[in-house]
Amino acid sequence: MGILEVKDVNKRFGGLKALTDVTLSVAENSVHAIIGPNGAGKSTLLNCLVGKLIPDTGSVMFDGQSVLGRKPYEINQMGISRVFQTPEIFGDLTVMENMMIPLFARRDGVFRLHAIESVESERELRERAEAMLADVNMLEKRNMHSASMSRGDKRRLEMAMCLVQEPRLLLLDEPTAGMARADTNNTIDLLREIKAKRDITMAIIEHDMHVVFSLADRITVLAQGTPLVEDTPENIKGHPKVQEAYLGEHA
Amino acid sequence: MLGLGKRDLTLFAVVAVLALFAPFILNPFPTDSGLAQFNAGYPDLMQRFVIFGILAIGFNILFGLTGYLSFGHAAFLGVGSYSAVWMFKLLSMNVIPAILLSMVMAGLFAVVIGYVSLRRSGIYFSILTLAFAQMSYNLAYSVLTPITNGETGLQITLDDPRILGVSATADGGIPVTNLFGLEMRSFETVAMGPWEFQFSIGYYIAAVIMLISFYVAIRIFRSPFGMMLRAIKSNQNRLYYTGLNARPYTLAAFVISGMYAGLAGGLLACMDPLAGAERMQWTASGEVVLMTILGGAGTLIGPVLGAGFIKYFENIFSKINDQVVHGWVSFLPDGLEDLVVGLIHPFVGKGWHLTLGLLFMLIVIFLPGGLVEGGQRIRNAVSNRRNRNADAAEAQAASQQPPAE
Amino acid sequence: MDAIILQILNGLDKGSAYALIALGLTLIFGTLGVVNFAHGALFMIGAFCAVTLNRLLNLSHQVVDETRTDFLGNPLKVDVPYVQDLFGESAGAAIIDWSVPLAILFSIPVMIAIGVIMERGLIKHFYRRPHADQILVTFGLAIVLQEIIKQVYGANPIPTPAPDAFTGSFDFGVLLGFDPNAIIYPYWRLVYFAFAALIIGAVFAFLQFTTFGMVVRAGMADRETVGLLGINIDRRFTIMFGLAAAVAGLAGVMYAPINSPNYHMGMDFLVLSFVVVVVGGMGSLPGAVLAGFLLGILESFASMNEIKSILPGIDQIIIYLVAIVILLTRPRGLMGRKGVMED
Amino acid sequence: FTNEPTGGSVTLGFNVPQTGPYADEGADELRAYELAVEHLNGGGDGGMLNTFSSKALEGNGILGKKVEYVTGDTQTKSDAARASAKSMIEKDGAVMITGGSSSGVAVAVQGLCQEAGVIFMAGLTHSNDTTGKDKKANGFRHFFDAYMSGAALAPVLAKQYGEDRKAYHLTADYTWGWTQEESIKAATEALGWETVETVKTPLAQTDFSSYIAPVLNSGADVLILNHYGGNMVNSLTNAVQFGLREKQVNGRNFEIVVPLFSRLMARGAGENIKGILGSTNWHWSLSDEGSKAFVKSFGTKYGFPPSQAAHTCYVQTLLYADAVQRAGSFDPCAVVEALEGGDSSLPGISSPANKGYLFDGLGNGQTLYRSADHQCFKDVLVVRGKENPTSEFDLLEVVEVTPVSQVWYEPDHPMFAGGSLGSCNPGA
Amino acid sequence: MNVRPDFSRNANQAETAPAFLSVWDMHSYYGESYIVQGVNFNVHEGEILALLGRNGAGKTTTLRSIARMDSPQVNRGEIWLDHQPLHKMSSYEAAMAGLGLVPEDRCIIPGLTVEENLQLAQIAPPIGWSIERLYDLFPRLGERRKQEGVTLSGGEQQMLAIARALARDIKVLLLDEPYEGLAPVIVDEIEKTLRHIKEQGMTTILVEQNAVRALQLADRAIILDTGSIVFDGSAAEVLENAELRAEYLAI
Ligand SMILES: Nc1ncnc2c1ncn2[C@@H]1O[C@H](COP(=O)(O)OP(=O)(O)OP(=O)(O)O)[C@@H](O)[C@H]1O
Ligand SMILES: Nc1ncnc2c1ncn2[C@@H]1O[C@H](COP(=O)(O)OP(=O)(O)OP(=O)(O)O)[C@@H](O)[C@H]1O
Ligand SMILES: [Mg+2]
Ligand SMILES: [Mg+2]
Repeated sequence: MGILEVKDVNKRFGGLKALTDVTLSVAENSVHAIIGPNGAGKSTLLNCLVGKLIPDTGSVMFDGQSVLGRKPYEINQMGISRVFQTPEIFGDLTVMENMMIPLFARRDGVFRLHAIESVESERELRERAEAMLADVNMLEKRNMHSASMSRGDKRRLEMAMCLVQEPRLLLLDEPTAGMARADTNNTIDLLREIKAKRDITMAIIEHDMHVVFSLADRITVLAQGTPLVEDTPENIKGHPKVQEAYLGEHA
Repeated sequence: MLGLGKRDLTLFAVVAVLALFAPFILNPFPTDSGLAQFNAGYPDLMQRFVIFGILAIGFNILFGLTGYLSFGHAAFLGVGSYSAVWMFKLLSMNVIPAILLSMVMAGLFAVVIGYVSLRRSGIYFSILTLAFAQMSYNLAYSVLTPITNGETGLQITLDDPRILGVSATADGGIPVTNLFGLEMRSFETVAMGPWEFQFSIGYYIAAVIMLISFYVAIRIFRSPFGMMLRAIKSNQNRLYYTGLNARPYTLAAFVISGMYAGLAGGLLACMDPLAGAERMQWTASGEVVLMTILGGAGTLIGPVLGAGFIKYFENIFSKINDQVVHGWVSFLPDGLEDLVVGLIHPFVGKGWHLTLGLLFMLIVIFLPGGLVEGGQRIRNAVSNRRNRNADAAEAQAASQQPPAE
Repeated sequence: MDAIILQILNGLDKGSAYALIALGLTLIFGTLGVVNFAHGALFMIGAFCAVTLNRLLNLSHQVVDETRTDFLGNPLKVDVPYVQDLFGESAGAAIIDWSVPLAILFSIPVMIAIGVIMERGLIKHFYRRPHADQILVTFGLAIVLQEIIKQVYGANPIPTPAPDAFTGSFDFGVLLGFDPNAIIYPYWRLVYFAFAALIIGAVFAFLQFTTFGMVVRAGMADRETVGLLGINIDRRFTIMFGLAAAVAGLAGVMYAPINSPNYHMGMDFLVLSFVVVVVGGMGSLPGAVLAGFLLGILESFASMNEIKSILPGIDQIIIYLVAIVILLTRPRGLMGRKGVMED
Repeated sequence: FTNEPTGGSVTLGFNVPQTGPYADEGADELRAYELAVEHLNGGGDGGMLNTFSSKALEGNGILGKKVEYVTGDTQTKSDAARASAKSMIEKDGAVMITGGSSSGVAVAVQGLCQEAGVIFMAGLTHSNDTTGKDKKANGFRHFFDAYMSGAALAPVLAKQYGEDRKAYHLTADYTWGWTQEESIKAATEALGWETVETVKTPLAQTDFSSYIAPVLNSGADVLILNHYGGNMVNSLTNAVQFGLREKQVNGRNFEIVVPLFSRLMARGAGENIKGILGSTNWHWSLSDEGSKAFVKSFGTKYGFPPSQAAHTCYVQTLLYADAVQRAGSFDPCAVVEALEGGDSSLPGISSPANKGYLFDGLGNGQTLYRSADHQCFKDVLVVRGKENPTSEFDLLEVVEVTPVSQVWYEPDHPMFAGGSLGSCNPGA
Repeated sequence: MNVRPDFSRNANQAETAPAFLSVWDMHSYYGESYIVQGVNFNVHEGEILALLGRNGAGKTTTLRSIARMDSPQVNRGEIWLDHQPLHKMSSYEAAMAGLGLVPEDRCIIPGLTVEENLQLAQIAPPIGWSIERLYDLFPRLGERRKQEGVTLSGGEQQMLAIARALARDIKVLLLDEPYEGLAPVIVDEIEKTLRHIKEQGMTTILVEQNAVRALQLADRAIILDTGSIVFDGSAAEVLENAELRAEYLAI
């Protein structure tokens, strides 16, 4: 029984069947990669997990509780964080402030009006944010206006914002797309390190096979909205159907 | 100190000093000079400066931080005023209960209007707030006349009950708004040479309340709550996936700023116990928006400057008539004098709107950050010059020093 | 029954005014995303085009009439318009009589010029500025335009009658089999309705059957990218502005006989037209027109005594009430597009 | 007392609408004020100072002090008007405030002046409340009121249109509109008219079609428009557009009545005003000596005849100056006493309230400033839109001058009950 | 800067053929921040130039400067495309002069369908590939022609962005990370397309994080670091020079 159980999920957009009977189980403390051709429904699946979309049918259980019908912020409070395919950050805020918001969110849970306290007094939170920034090599950029960073940096920031919440399940939608090789490698190391340090489950969507094969414990291949195969990385690499539909000659 | 950072503390101190010495600062011209027309240091206008300052500070908490542009804030101003006047009519002429009631009532209104309007964002939100305010205004002007006294505005009269006070003073007059006996409207005129300065109780009470409001606003801006509000403005989507429901925060900001508006409305009534329906009209809401943008939305001091700017023009420029202009330029030869008066004429007196409109345009074109940006540019220019001087001095000093090696 | 038909007629007519004003506004506000507080002023200037033409046609020289005296007891000077000298008395009088329809021709170039100058000189710099800045600058502009008109024409309303042929009213009731006088309707309002329909149709056709509308929409959503595709979006925005100004102006010209133009008539319509555009849904032309008619008809019904006696004051708030209900039940107004000014 | 003039001059505050719909009216008021100041200081031809029955003023200012003035903008909003008046009192030291072009503003500013301890000489305000439930000891009104309009108009209406008419009222939905409707309704019903329907129209309304369309069908044969200013222009224009005046109802011509006329606004209605009956406080075509003198000096200075607003404002200034002169002091309480006048009374009216300050020569014949409520009583003009105007100013013709005895009412008349003057307040 | 002489310019065709696109001493700013600090390079007709560098090196800024976007501001320098002075043009004029940019965040226009996005590209002259031909190249787009462009999957959006550039008859194609978010098979597909259009004479600048892939395709390469060119030479040279790769590309 995995920490995340997706059962028979279907999702249509008008005439288009984006997801058809998707069933998926992610084991606790594993890294589960979801790969597949463009438009296979990977991001759609993720959207169903975080409450952005509601599946037409099927169930999604996280840690024994259904996430369906919950608001995105409630789902996040259950311990699911998500990194988006195009970076979603607070562009008007500095990097450090970007880091503080997720920490406040964790501390306050529901609404709390701390209008008169000052941010400066939140020493403990600041330290955690700085430690996380150091982990993603962004400490020296902490006072930068986040909108004016290059895209690779935005991605790293977003990842740091998710990680600092210490989620139990981290969903990553192409986390290294557009990242320089060096940073991609750093990211792989970082994710490994985090996994080693604490209990965390990750579901990752990636087109960069280097990342997938370095991280994943299991891989699901999605094609045209249905899981094609699910297996270990080694087996996937050699799988002829995957070769043909997805990896192409460069695998 | 006071839980403020150094820069904020300086800002606060500057504002406090300005507020304290406003009667001097706003009266720079001797009473009998031609320029005395530009003096703004009389109680009513000074009170307006600080009261509309409060209104704009509050509005900025909503708009400057969350980006939600309410076009119905005047409704809270009006509710505040009506509540305060009713308090004067029913309870007593002491301003404390009046102010409290106006904040509470405005807060309640804000909860209802905010709860409904915040279901939408962007322009849809603006129009919802506008619709609520316009409904309030239209009803206050007509159907609700028993409560609001319609067109004339709610006034205190000799036959109000005033349970804790007197209906009429001993000499048959209407009692005066006061703070435990300190009359709001009483003021002291101090003459110093050709200058005259007026110190009014009402102004100082309003100024102290403004300083408190300003202080609270600084704290809100610098707090986690304020940061959260800025995050809402920046990217609500991200906020949702970060585990925060934006709605309670925006609603809180809306209610806080509504209560600021209620406070301002209440204070207006304390200074001059009349509440007119026009206070709720969309033009009044628009005025708050203009004040805030003009001064610099999202900055701490900007809205106060913007409020002062608009109120100054409304009260000073509208009073400059041809006779006054003639007075200024009477030293010119006759033909020239008429020409100059003719040139100035369209922009003053009944043309004060024209000047205001032109200034709106000029400021927003040349100072995209509002008046605050103007201030910053001046400061930069000054400090650049100073730096340059300092640099020059340093270079000179260095050239006089023989190199060590 | 006749009362209801009457109010529907009224509503259609009111609605056509709202729709026409909202149409112009939605071209700038709904489509270009510029919060244009000067739109009311454009409408007002349109009406003053009619006034101006009327004045121009009435340019006169004075003839002294010794038989009569003026208020100070001096011999009365009687104005004789030059057109009467030029075309003879009756033809001249007819030309003056027809000044409002003639003003349509006069106003189109004037309004387009105003729109283009306004866009090139001012608004151009504000597309990428925050909406708040747009509000400030266009509001300032509105005040300035208004004050200029006030300095020239004064604050009082200026009567600008329709041609004699269109004064008076038409008895619909008789057509439909009701008693005479049951449903009467002024000719000029029928003209206004037809005119509005014509303009609305023309604008729709222009935007629907050309790529212009699509390009402008795209340009508003992402100027940069549209530029990358070789499209000079600035020029199209300018054209759009000229078009919107012309629509606003025409709405104003034709409105002049209905209510005598005054310098603040634009402000009176401003809030209402914003409400109409938003209720119709941002970015939707049909939405704006539909909302205009809907609110016009509802407003007419709310002014019926039968309804007012049940809900006193309902006619004061009906528009706002309906706006609130619609915006709460339909997130983007009647037919709004996603993402247009939602943040 | 507040703002006692100490130097060689005295400052008056002219608080008129300079922006907004009544700006032209305000401008005309301001012209009249400037003219009055000129005359008080001995300039010009002296205008109505020459015809005024009181000869206290000598053309050397007031009590020998040169008259100066400040102006302000009421914006026709009670808030703004009060702010403007306050600045005149606090900053400029005005001892008297005058002006205004609407009742809301008049009542609000009157209240302020009472509290601040200066005299308020109302400008154009027509609501019964100004000297009714909202009357103040420091406030005075020369202009007539809605009751008088009704009382003056009703007999003329009955005479012209018959005594069994059915009236339909459209009324601006705010205080002035209501008192106007109440007054005219009472007056016409007393003569046998029937009121078919009274409909309130929103203040912000610009298009009255939906209110006018049902009129013909209601069985009414007279439409009474209790509107003023822009409302009046628009509703009248709309009514004429709907062809109401060409219709026959109950076998008679359909008629429209506008109880309160203003020439300035009538101009906005253009042709539509022709033949419409209404009432007015004063009109420049009057041929008494006072009116002639005023029209002459105003017309010579500005090139066109004065409006009724200008007239009332001019007269109020003179009356104030005269009162100060007679009282020998600027003290508001002394001025109030001088304006309340003592025991002179209008001839031909037997009423204990017929007491106050009686004067003549200011354009409306013998006029009483009644001490009981500070309201002027004088003849009221019933006018009609002129069919063949000779100029853009010649829009109205006087149909009848209703004698003051017909428009007289007691101070405790129900339409005016509820307030009290209180005592005069000299301020600090 | 002192690195530069070490990788002196390779003298093959570069010296002989006249430059088709040349960038001369270009300096670009975002407001106050000085990003591109005087770059010089030439691209020859029919050549594929790889523009490489770490995140934040200024690659995107360089492309945007060439495309004459409103930001960054180019304060100094000249850009010539086929004897036309791009530096004197605004972005739409540059586009009409034959420049095509596939921007890094794809910039699919919201509110427009896939087909409208393509039609938009064909409003201003010169018109390139027909829409049908583009659908043949990317069948997925053909299937989704009535769908709103921004609801496409990440990879589909990338295809649309490339198709949109080809819909215009351009002389130079600027590609900012075109492979990002694409499945390996599609990457192969696009690479083939690029080869194909190169054969037809298209000149291309390719910005890509996957340096190896880019270098295999490119004729020549430029490496940017903090806004300056640190290497300009043949692609093969970079592949061979391990030191260079390690220092600037981390591969
Ligand atoms: N809101 C929507 N409306 C209509 N179709 C949609 C919508 N969102 C996604 N789709 C379609 O659903 C399919 C699956 O999209 P999804 O974004 O999940 O793909 P993906 O697997 O993440 O692809 P990629 O790797 O390219 O990002 C796509 O074909 C897409 O066009
Ligand atoms: N709008 C902006 N305002 C200010 N600075 C910016 C802006 N956009 C980018 N920058 C800065 O310019 C520098 C270069 O950015 P650029 O986007 O050109 O890098 P890049 O080489 O394309 O990186 P990546 O591979 O991450 O896309 C970065 O340091 C970035 O912070
Ligand atoms: Mg995806
Ligand atoms: Mg880049």
